[in-house]
Amino acid sequence: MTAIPISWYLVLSAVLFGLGVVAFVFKRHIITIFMSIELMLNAVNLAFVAFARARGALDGLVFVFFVIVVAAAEAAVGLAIVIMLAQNRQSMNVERENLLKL
Amino acid sequence: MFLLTHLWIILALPLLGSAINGLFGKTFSKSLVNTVAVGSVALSFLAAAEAVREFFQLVPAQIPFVKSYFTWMLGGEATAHPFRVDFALQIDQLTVVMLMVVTFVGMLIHIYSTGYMAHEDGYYRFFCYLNLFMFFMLTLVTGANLIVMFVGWEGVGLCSYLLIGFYFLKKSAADAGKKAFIVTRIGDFGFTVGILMVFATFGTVTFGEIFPQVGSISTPVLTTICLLLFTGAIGKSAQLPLYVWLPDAMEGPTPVSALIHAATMVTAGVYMVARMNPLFSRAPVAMLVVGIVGAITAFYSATIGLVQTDIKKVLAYSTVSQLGYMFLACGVGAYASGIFHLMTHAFFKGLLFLAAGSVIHAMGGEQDMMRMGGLRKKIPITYWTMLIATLAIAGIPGFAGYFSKDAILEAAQSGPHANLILWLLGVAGALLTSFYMFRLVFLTFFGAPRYDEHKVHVHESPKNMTVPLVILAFLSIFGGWFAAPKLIGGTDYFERFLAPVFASSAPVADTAAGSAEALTPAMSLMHALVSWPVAVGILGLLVAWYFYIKRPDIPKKMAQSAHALYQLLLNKYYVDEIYAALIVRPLLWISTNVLWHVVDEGAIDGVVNGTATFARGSGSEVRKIQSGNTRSYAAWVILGAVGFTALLFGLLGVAH
Amino acid sequence: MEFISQHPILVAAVVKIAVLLFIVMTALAYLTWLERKAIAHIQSRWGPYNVGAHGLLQPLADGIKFLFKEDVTPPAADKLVYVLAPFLALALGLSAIALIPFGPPSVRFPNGEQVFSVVDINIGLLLLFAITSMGVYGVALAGWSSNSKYPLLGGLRSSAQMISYEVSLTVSVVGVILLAGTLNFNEIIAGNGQPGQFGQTGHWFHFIPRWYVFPQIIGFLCYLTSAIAETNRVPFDLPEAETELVAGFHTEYSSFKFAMFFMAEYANMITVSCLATILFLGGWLSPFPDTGIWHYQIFLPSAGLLALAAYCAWNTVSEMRGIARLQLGVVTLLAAGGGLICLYPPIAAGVQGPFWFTTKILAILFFYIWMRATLPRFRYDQLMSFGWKLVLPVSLANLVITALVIILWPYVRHG
Amino acid sequence: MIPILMFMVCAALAVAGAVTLIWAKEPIHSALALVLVMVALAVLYLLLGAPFIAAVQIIVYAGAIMVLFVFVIMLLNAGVEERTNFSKLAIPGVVLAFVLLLEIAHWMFHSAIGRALANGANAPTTEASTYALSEMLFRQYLFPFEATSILILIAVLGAWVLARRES
Repeated sequence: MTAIPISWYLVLSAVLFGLGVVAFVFKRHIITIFMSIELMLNAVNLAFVAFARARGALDGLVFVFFVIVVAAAEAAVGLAIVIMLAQNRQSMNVERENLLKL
Repeated sequence: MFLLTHLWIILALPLLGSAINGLFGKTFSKSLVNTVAVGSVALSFLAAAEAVREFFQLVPAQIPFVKSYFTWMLGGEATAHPFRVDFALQIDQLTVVMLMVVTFVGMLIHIYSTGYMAHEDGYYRFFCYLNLFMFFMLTLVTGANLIVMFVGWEGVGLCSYLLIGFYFLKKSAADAGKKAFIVTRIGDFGFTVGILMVFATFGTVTFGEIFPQVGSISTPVLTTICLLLFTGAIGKSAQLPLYVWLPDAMEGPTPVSALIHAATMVTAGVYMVARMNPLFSRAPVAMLVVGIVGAITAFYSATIGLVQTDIKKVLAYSTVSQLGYMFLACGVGAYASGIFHLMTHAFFKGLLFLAAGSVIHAMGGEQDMMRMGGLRKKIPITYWTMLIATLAIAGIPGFAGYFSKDAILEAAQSGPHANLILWLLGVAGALLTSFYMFRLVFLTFFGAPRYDEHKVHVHESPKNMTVPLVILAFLSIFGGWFAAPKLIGGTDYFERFLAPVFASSAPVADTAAGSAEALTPAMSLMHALVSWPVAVGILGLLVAWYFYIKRPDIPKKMAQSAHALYQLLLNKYYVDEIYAALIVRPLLWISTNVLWHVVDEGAIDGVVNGTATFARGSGSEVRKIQSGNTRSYAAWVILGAVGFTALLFGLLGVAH
Repeated sequence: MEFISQHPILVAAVVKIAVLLFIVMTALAYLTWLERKAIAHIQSRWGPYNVGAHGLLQPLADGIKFLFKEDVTPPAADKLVYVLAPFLALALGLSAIALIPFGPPSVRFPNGEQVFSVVDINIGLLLLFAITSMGVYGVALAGWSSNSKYPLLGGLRSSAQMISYEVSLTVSVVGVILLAGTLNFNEIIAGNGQPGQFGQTGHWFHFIPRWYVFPQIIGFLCYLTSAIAETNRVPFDLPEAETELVAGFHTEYSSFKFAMFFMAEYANMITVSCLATILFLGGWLSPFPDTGIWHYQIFLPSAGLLALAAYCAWNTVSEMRGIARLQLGVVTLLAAGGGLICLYPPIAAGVQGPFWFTTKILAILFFYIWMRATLPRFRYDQLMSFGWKLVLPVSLANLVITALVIILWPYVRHG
Repeated sequence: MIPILMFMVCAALAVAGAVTLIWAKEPIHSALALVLVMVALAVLYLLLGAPFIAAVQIIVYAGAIMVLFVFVIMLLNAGVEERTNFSKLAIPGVVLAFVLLLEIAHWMFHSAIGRALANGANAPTTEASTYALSEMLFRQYLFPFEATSILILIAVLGAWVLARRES
């Protein structure tokens, strides 16, 4: 099996992360924004795994494991919040969630 | 030896009583409050007595007996003179006298108060304060160093403030309390500086360590120190020019006036001067100042006393003048006589106040002598006791006051530091004293009643008030007989007892004894009895009798003829007004227009409000970032990420 | 061309996948026939009878019907997802089966490739779960994309149900994993038959097989329950409750897309049955010991086939008329031929694994069908509380207890 | 040859998915795109020799979290994302994102570590065995592991509290 340079994975992860950022800034639908966060997390995970491979150590994978766990917890709470939001204020558009605005 | 080693018990008992009454007294019955208050003081007295008994068993080498309990303050251990203050108590002859006077008179007055205050609100509060005062006073007289002494010094000041303002709902009372506190502060400032100078000079504040090294200190320094300390005495003992608080202090309950403002606290200044006598005796200038201030005060306040009509005010001014005598004694180096007079004064002046209180009690709160008269028959015990006290203060031979005052004047006349002017002032003061005291007696007890007999029904005070009167009357007679043998050329036992304390200063006794050697007992007795003080005392009595019994119309005539002088005296030389004009108003003006309106409102508030305004303004600007738009927050987060990454890779050079 | 020659693995894999796909498809088709027949007989009916002898050609007919029916797409539907959903469902259902080893890895092609399993990876179980866990999308998306209320409700129900039961499904098998100490299917199966630490054979008392079903009986029950719920079968077929939701998530689907959902469901059934077999019932292992007289068990496959052939022959002669007699005759000949071939010892040995595996799967499938014919449907809240408040806690307890036992007596893992 | 091919395909799929996530109006489409990204990443993990992580990625992320997303979207019947006024912050956001990318790229190709990685430091091709991973997880990282369990518990309670009806 010919080896793939780790930096390729890193570039890919960087690109995905950037796209996640863009999504975070562009999207208006609250759930989609949530998803873009997940996308960024995934990009980070990829970087973790790549580095773990490069260093021949497993720590990176353990961290990925933890990231996934955190993401799960985050999704649980976050979506609960989203449900509350949808029930209380009929819009799912973050531009309308502006009670904090002066 | 138990109580000598545990002197603190004497102090602790009143404190305990004060704490109990203060914390739980509200719920106690009056009898219980009495038990606690009087009981604690009585026990304290007994303990003191026991301590004194043990004291007499000590050999001279052990005196003064100092007991240090714990190190209270310790600073600069590394330096040559570490600032070390132990909570240490000491007992020597001087302390013995003060202890006995304070505890005994204090006990009597406590008993008296149970009757006098019976119908007052805040009963437990009163006794809480009174016990607390006892604690601080005892701390003052037993303290083995200046700092502990100062604690007592300030503590009694606090208690006097609390007790003068006991009827704090009455504005005059509250103001009087404040006045007393503030005026004495002025003196205390000097006292504090004096203490600091003592430490700076001697490297210690403990008496036992100070006195041995006074010889090595230059006179100017000692003079400065003494004058500073004396400032404190002036404030505390109400001498010119800081006496003004004492007359107002009569706003407080009469027992308070008796205990604090006659018998004990106000004499603290005298005690302090006597205690520091090794320093004073090496600072002649300071001594002279002390003497002059004392003498002038003695005469000056006596003149004011002449025309006062408020019975307590008269006594107040008389107290001031008597204190003047004590300082006069110190000034002429007759410390023993000063302390002697302090003790006798404690007896008869306390008695006078208590009797006056009894009168007021009988008159249902009336204090103006012009509305009294002819009480002799109605309240005989009060009358007789008060008469005895008057005779004592007037210096009629045989009574306590005679011995002490005579000793003072004699020292001023023929002592080593004798000074004719001081002596003259003293004698004049004596004349006035006897006059206004008998004026008081005659106005109060003789002549036709000048009050509505139907409204006021006069009644003798209860036992618990009269008994202390009697006891004090007894003391006012025999309390001075320690010195009696002197009359017939013997020795003054009191003086000899105190001699060790004042050993360092010039022994006053020698000259007296020396003169006594030459004369036969009968001669010396004659010499003593025809002395000036006795003469002026009797003269004053006669004049008073003539004015107020024989020809009661004369005083008014005189008042009209010498109207200006009369008004001057009546208004106490306008001193309060002068102070108001010279100090208080300018101070107020500066405080209001400069410190308040300019400094406080302008600078300080300006800074504070400016900060607040700045915060609010900047906040309202920065707040615009907080747009409530989630994505804008996201943008900021990203900005942070970019910045951090740049920092990491670029600046911190993690990359390379 | 030389790319292929360079990568023989790919070729072998492709071939195996193709064969497996053919077999599974056929199996799916005839599973429907089996189900209808079984339920019919349980309900004392005949079931499909006319299309071919004993309705043997019924699946074929159904397939053709599905193929040639009009494919209706609701105008309001979300076209992309609407099309994607059934493909997703079927693809996942089938690809899961690719991980199943149908026979012992010892049987190999000349080039060393295993015969009975497409891939043999060391986390097979995990991967299987990964694939099945994706299965939810098919249902959910179908329900959503139809843009109609019954499908939406069905989709919601099914996704909730699947998420819920997936948890207990996973947890219930962890006990077995702990005992086996591996995620590889073949090793798990091997663990099923390991000889005990006291030197006896892979059987208790020389005739009870040492399968994980016995130590993990609770896990097994939990697994069966969860599996039924996971495949939306009666009594947990809420997503497609005909009587309430008019077939739930695939109401709007017609013709071949519907067929795909249909096949996906049966593919999932087969998958979970295979998993149950592998984890608890010793996979392709024979239940009988391999000692003494039991050596002759290798002729059981041919015996079974020959018996089938005999029955079919008798049936053909006695009952069939016309075309049906011809059809059944063909079946008879096939069975007889198969039976005869399997008499040849090497082949007989070879087919042992698949034979036992298939037998066990069929048993479990029959159990499924039996359930469907017997039990009424749960109510939705009952379903949920059952899953969360009974099955999950029980399987968790099972897991904990198993772990404790392993800590206390480590040798149980090896025997 | 094959790994590179697979990498290319998966990377392309991942990027395409990410772009679709941005592009799609329907939240469901975005969700599906994200699932695609995740699956692609899972395959990449396999390529990187981390099959366990790959499986977990699919089970937890694609199989549970994203299903939850889809479920919520369906539950709330979240409609098409409305194109409201274009946010002024979008542009700076994008710019910043690309600055970030450039920074990372610069670091990757102009630093010792980066070059070391770039030059195929794809050191050992051995698979990370699940056993070793569990060893590490349950010994060296035991405390964080337990901490995450607590976190999960808290999350469950929080979700319950939030989503339950007031009444």
